[in-house]
Amino acid sequence: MQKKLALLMAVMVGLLLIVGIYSDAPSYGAFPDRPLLETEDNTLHSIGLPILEGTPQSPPDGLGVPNVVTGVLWGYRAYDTMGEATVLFTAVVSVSMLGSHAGLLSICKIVGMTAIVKTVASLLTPFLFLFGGYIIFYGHLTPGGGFPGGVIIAAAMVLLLLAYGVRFACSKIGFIPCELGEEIGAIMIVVIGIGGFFTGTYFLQPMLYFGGLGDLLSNVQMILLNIAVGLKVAGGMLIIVYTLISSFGGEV
Amino acid sequence: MENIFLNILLLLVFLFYFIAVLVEDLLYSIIVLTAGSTALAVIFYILQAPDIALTQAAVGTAVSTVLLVNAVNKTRRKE
Amino acid sequence: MMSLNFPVVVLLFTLGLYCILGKKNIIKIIIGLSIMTDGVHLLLISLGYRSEGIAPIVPSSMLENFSEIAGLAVDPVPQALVLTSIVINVCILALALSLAIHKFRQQGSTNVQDFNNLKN
Amino acid sequence: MVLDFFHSPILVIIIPLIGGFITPGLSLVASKYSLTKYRDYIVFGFMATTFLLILNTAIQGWGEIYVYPLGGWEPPLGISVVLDGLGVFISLIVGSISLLILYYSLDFMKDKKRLSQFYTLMLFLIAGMLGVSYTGDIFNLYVFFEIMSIASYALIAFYRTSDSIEASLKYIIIGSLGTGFILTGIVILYALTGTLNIADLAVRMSLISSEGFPLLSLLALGFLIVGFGMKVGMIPFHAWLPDAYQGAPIPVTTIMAGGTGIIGISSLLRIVYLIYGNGLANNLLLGLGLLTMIIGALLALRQYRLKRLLAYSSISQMGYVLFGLGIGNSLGISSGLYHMLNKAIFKSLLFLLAGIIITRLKTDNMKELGGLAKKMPITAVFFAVGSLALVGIPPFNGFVTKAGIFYGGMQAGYPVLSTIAAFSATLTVIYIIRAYILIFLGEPGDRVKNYTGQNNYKLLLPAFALVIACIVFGIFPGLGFNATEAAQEVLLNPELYIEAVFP
Repeated sequence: MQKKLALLMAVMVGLLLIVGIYSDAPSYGAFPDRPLLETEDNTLHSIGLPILEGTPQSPPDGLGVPNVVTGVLWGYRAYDTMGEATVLFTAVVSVSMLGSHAGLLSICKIVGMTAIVKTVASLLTPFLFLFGGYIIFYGHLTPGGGFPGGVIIAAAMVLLLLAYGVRFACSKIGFIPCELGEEIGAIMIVVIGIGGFFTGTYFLQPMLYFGGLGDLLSNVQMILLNIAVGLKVAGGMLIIVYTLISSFGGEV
Repeated sequence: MENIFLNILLLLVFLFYFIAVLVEDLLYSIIVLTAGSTALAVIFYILQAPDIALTQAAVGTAVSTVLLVNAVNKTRRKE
Repeated sequence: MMSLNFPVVVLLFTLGLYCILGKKNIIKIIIGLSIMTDGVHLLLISLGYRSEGIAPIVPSSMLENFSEIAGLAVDPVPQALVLTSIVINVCILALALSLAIHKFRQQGSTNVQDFNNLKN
Repeated sequence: MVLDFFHSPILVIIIPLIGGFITPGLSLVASKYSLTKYRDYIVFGFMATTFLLILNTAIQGWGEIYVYPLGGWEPPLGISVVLDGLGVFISLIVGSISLLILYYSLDFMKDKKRLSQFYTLMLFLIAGMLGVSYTGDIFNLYVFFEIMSIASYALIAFYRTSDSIEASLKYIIIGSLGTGFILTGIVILYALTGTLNIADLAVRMSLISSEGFPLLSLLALGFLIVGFGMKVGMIPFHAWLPDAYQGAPIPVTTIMAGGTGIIGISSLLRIVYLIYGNGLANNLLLGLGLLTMIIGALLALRQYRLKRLLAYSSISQMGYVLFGLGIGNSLGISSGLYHMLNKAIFKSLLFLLAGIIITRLKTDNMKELGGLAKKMPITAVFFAVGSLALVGIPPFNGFVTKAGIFYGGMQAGYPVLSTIAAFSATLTVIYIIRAYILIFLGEPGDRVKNYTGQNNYKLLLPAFALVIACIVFGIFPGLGFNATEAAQEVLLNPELYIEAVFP
């Protein structure tokens, strides 16, 4: 009964959505145009268009970075990204509140996998670390940035954890370095933001720009912000994974 | 050509997610979900969003899967 | 050939919604939440797509005349939004799962219909 | 002392965030040298600074609309913090309630474990609420809403008992569904207009809707109303709210009753009135408000747990706010906004007193209580003030706004609905008098007979401040109406907001 009702409701919402999308939304692949906004004296487009034009220009007109998505993340919508980092911080604090990690690690069983898996994991992990670092440092030039880089580093540790068990992973990078990385990352973002008060006019104003579109050190602020969020995400994700695996009397 | 590939991937994502909802064994459900997540990452790449593809691949295949499998390990496997 | 983006988006959204409303297993419900938001993410990315577009990154061959990118690339804003949203969803997933494990250890059940201690 | 106004809107949000970021590290150091008491004082200091900054912002920016573009990006491109009358009004309510609650929890929570996480999450909750009330960007609103929600999901589970975990689990499922709906609404709005700034959305939506609203925009409105409705506990989606209020620690319950619900309604209000204009969703809000107030009151009638009763009463009062805002004329809107303030005051008062009763007697089942008036006279008097304000007896603050909502409804031509609303006020009288008799009068139960204890004046001080507020806002209703004037003006004339953002 409940299932049928749920199905009915879901299908009704879906039908409304599909009818709405096909009648009013811009058609697939027609990015800058918004059909409903086009009248004789109006040529309003998506705000993506001026952002695309602006981002590669050097400050103060733009950000001087080739990767426009990173430009949006750390330039136009940096405040959102700070909020996102706070969401992660909140989640980490919540998860570690629910499962107390400290004493429980010792009772975890050491369960590893076979030798093949262990070898492959230990060979793969350094490369994954390197890849994560590359993605963080080159986040403003090539696809990537602090967030994917941080998750990849965390994933490398997770690989190690799956192969060798949680105690081995914790002996390599434990809780304290993770917490430190998280705190330092979070505070770094806010400090760089407040730096905008002094070098520019507003919070999170771009500063530390050394010219040359496409150079690694052209926009140092963005590298710093990427490093900060990379540290934060790697630390935060690892704390979440460690806590969830090691508390509640677990084994992996 | 690319369009056909995209459409096949889209249907595949739906199929995987549909199976993930339908299957009673949660562990199978999570594995199928991961497969769908990976296909979604490829779709993001085809739709010219490499940043999202990277993130979706890292999050969808590594972190969420580990968290979900861990949760199933500590609760009940059957629905 | 017709592109199936929007139908699949709606199908994913419906599937996720059905899973949240109709299923009784708490982990299935959490999976449903992630399916629903995946549908929304796909919708956002599809909205920003431009036919024959390139990724919103100035390629090294275009560094001199970068202003051309505006005529070629797909919309960068939805990509930034999706990135933010993915993080938020992982956070919710982790928190919800840890609550579910906790509840299982206290009550030995993953069925939401058994979670009714809080009545008067 | 008046600080430089220029940066203070952003500092209001940054300072609790910084506080939250450093609290875990701070408490690590503090617990090493067993100085945890000072950690609590530092957290309270962060909150006090935030409150002073809110006051500073409110005093200097009163009646104006101030735009602070973050990172120096002009409004449609970047995110901007926009301080309008509504934001200032809401932030004043939230700020003062949070200050009182943090003061209360300094003493209330002092023996508990995991306090470092409690204070961290509390600061994030406050930062999220302030961020939502100040933002001028719709996606940023979503992000800060999520900060607030995740912090509250975790805080509800703070005691880690079976009840509180269950409450938190229910809330996280319904709340995430709600925020998913909000996200969908925002995405659809972006699909239609290609922008995220609220003022820009208003401009573009008025262009789109020149020949009637298209289906998709109405769908977005539906998603947003359902999403925010799930978060504030409107009646069809209220299932989580009593459980959450019952399972949470008292400071968290209070901050949710006095803060997060208000934030949910004000965000909905901002979206409906600024983007869609006055008139489109009014009947819907009116209907939902009426339903919420009556069913909430009816459900409150059959409760025996004090926290649960107050939770249902909270739902019912939310219904009055929605009803007043749905009326759509200036009296209705300003009474509705003013009722938000009043609800925050008397609901916080009642919850704080419930907290005192529960910690002393270790129960909130009203059948086991009774005759408490002799043992705890001050609490009894304060509770009486809170109940009278809740019912709306003239010298206290609930009367003016309920009357305002009633007359506003009459003016706008809804006599039948207003009469029904007035009838539901009598239900309020019944359930609160029943609760008062069960707790404070009548035969004392075993627990009460054996109870010997001293008043803790540190816990009663915030309640006393709220009692004073009840009386002051009751005797001088003009104060509240002055405070809501700027907010009401912005809601009824979106042009003011748009002109301020795009000069």
